[in-house]
Amino acid sequence: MVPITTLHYLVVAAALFVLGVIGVLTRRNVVIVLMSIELILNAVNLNLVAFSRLYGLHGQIFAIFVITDAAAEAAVGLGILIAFFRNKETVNVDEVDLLKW
Amino acid sequence: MQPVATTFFFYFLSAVTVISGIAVITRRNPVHSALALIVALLGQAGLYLMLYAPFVAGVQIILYAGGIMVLFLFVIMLVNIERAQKEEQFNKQWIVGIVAALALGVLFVLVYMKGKGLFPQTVAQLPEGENTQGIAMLLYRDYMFAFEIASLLLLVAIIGAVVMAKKRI
Amino acid sequence: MTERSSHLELEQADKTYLDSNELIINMGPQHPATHGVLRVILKLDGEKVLGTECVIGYLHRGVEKIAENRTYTMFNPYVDRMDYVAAVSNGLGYCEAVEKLLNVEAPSRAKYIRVILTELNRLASHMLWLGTHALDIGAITPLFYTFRDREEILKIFEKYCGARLTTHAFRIGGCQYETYDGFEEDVTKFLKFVTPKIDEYEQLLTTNRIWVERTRGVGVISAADCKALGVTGPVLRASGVKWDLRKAQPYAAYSDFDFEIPTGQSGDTYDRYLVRMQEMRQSLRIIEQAVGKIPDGPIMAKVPKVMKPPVGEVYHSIEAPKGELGYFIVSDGSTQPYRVRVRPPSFVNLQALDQMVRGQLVADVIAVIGTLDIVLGEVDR
Amino acid sequence: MLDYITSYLKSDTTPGQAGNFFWAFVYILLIFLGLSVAVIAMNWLERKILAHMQVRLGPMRVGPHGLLQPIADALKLLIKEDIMPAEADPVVFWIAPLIVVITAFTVFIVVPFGPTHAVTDMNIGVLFMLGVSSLSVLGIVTAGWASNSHYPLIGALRSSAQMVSYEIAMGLAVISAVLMTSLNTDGTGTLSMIGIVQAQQAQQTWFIFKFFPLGLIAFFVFAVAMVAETNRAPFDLPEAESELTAGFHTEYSGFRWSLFFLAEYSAMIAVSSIAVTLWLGGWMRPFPHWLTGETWDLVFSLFPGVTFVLLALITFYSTIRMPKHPYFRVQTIGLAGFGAVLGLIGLLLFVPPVRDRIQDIYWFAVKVAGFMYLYIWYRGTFPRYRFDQLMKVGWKVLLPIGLGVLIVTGILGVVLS
Amino acid sequence: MPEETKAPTPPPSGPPKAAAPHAPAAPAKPAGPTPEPWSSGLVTTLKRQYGSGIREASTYLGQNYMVVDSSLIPELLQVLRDQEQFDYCVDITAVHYPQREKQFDLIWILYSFARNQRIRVKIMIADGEVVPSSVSIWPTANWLEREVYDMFGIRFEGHPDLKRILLPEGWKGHPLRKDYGIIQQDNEWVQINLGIESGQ
Repeated sequence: MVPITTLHYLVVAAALFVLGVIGVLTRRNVVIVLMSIELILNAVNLNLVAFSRLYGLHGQIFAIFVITDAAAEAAVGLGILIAFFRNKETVNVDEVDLLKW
Repeated sequence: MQPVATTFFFYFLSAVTVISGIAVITRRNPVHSALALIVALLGQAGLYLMLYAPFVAGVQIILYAGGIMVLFLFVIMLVNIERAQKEEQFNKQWIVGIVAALALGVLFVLVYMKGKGLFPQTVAQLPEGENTQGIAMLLYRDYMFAFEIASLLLLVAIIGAVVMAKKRI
Repeated sequence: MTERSSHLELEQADKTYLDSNELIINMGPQHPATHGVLRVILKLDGEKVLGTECVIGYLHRGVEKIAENRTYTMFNPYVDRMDYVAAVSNGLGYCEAVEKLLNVEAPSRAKYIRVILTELNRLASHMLWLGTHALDIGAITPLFYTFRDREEILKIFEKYCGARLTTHAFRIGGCQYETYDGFEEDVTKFLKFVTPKIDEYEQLLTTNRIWVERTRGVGVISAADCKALGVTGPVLRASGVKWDLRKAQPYAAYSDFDFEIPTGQSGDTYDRYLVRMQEMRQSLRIIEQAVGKIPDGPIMAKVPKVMKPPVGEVYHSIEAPKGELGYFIVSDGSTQPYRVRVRPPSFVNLQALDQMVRGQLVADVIAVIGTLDIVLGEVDR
Repeated sequence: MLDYITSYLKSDTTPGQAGNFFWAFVYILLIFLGLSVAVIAMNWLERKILAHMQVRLGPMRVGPHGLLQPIADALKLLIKEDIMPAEADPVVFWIAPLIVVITAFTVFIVVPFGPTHAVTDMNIGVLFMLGVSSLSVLGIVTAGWASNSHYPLIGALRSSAQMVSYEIAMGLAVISAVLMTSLNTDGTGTLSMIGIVQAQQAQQTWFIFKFFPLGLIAFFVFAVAMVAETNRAPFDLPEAESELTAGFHTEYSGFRWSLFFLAEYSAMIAVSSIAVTLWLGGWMRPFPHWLTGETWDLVFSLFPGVTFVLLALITFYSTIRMPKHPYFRVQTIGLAGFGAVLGLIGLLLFVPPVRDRIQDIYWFAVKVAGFMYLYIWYRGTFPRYRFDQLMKVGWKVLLPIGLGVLIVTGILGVVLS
Repeated sequence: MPEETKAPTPPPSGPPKAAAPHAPAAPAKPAGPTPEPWSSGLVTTLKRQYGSGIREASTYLGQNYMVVDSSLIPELLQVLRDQEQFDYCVDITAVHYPQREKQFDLIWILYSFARNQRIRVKIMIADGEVVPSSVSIWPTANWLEREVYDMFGIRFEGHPDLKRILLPEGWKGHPLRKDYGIIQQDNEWVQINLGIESGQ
């Protein structure tokens, strides 16, 4: 078996990233779109941590910041979702077609 | 500590992560998606452990799986999903989306293949035992300012979420 | 039972949408906190109660209809089945009402026995209330204490008349049974036994911070609202009205005894708790006096074997543990009552539930149901 | 192979660190077994202690003094019909109890029963424990949601809100204890569970007495938060019987329900272990620096044996007091047998090699058992908080106190070192 | 209660207008109390105000009651509460006399905390006659009136939510009417809702 190198992790991260992008681009449900964004962020994290093995701990620090960011994003995103749902009674992203309601 | 069966664990965890990732974007029921995402996150935490980043793994579990995902589940339960489940799950440009995303993936792989030689051949010496201390030093010394900004960001997010989720603005 | 629709529309219950934010919850009839088969439909905004509707009648046995088809004597045991935790009080009210209709008066020894047993029953009822109320709020220990101590009262009942719960202790015109040998000693011994126990209950709860936080300011009802809603008993007294039928319109031998009417000020659950605890102590006082000066003499007045009260109607009420328990009896001169109307305190008090819990939280509904001290047998009759 | 097994015995680290899979596996099995026995014993003890607090006897029928009651209960739960509501989400309904129980057991990987008696020692031990135990909230939320019924849903929402809020206070208290570990010459603290106990050993004090009363306050915050975390009285709102019938597990029955039960008790033991490790000196015996010397070492090492012999004596006394009726003969013999087993264990614990190896585990278990008794005591004494009051306690009392303690600890740590 | 009145003579009259089905039973009694006219300031005031609307005001066994015309109802009760301090409505109930033309006695039992006095206000109504509700005077009348409706079928006008209370919705018949047998049940309801042949 080939030894596991950084490249292997990068490929997994790329796969996750692609999955996240597919989710964002194709799904209608806002909740799942938000979750796909989490997937993308995680793919980035995996990259950062994988690189941190090569270049020192800074990557991990960045990963922590990304997680913080993800928390903030999830909170605000879900807040928007709730406000949106209350007004339109739908969670479909393609029905968010008004600038103001 | 000498890692054991690294190869097996890597493939196992990657498989878990990627398969759960697929489940996230294909499940009809958002709760199932969320559960799949949790599995993906835990698998990723395992990958972090393999990368000698136990602190990030811990943060991943405690914040992502224990915090953010609970928030997701909470919201899914608040919004009525039964009707959303019966509707069309994918939007009209799904073919375009998948093609674009796959193209992006191919691009990534190509770049990695080309740029493989650019990576340093030596692995940085990061003993697991001092990982947390090292991160603490960096976080509170070199990245002190960023750390404070992150806390500010969280504060803004809290206020924003509260304002938006309030019944009457 | 799906037949009982309500203005709260249970069909809405499926909607847990955020926009309406209203949740309709069906509490009971099978629910540990409703003390029987009470069904409360709660309209909630999150955890806040917007409105309630009580659905009662699951235990309706047509007691009033039965009364019209039984003789006065035959109906006597039935009243015990209404408020089954205070059966003696029910019997006292009924017997006194019929005595009034017959225009006879029980001998004074009988009256003393009645007072002793009724007050013991009040203690038993309050103990049961305390145990279940505390259990509802989450303190499980008082339940076992009170049930154990209540057992002593039931033992006295059992020794006196052979029954523990639905005692049928009194007869129209007095009491059937003379007190058994050692009755006074038993009661005195019980008094000695139970006084420190009441202190013990209070020690567990009165200054318990969680208990105080859970009960103070919960289910507040003002004296004016109490009167308007016809709420009586400890609930009324906790709102600051010093009114007790034992003092206001003394019946049996209550005018012979020296006791106080405990009152509260704020009319919240905590005050009701304190009032009931004080009432238990006052009951002890009454029993002590009654046992001390119980007169000798007959225990049965001269009443005919076949009772035919003259045509007329009478309303007689007593202070049951839960409030004013009234009997409105119409006689047509025959052996059977023409109409018996029971004015149950629980039924009327339960009506105040809606007002008391509006704007409070779900957990308070349980506390308020507990503090109202309802017995569904009496509500539904 | 035999070398591989025996090689670990000479090392002085945990099997996980030594990379010895065999012993790690043995430890996991032992912990699993011990935990199951502890949960069963806890079940019996809770009912007995609670009963005696409430002037009653508790289980008496199944086996002598109801000793076999938990086993009978477990048997009953296992053979009960497994009911799933028609409208429930089958997959999630099935997974939820597993999540709860797996997280509750996983936590024990890093619990240090002794300097070497842990499956492994992680660099992020405390973080791992908090993180994994916070995962159990997922199980609760999904259980409530999957039941597709109102009471479980409300119970689950309450539960998750409660657990998420109290986790913060808990975390702050933990951090202040972790800060205390850094009060050594090179100023580096540790998150490792074993490291924390070793820090207490080095500083010659339990952290509960460190910077008196700071450690005590932090411990208090943790002790309150941990009761709330485990959904026990007086914070047992999610399963408030009188309000929500049984909260998130209303619709569960039989085996699945018993999984929740198992998880609840092992979670209680887990958080108690954290408290013991962080504040009460973990596996250290009382007064390790005051009562020193060989004699004292010997005296304290006799404690485990003495405890078991005492238990055996109590059992024998109860055996004598058993009713002398033919009906009770089997029970009497059984009780005597149980006493004999306890006595034998006690005697075994007097053997020097066993005595030395078992001591740490014994002291750790005794401290945890003290917490278990507290749990039962709370349940017997306190009414239940209301939800808003619960949130108030969490956010307005414990959180500020925790923050304050953290800040003051930090300042004191800087000033004093 | 005030002292009980004892009349030496035994006139066989029951409560006036109460044409009881077994009226001749009374002469067998050797002695019995009789209703006496009730004279008090309250009655005088009310009589002055309403004249013959107050048909009768009597004391029987020390208990005061008055029979009034049903047209006076919401107004008289309001007056009793506001001016005469009868602030506590103890009970509302009814009695069914099938032989009479006006089949129902409807009775309000009132109590005044200030006076420590209890009175009964009685009206007579025919079957099907609608009585104004007193919920606006005493909120407690809500359930009491519902019960009267449930048991006797007397309708109250202006009641916020007049429906059955003890018996299930959809039940046929009003059990406390004299023509409703003691073992009678709404078998149809029982069959539909309980799935059993009969409740007996």
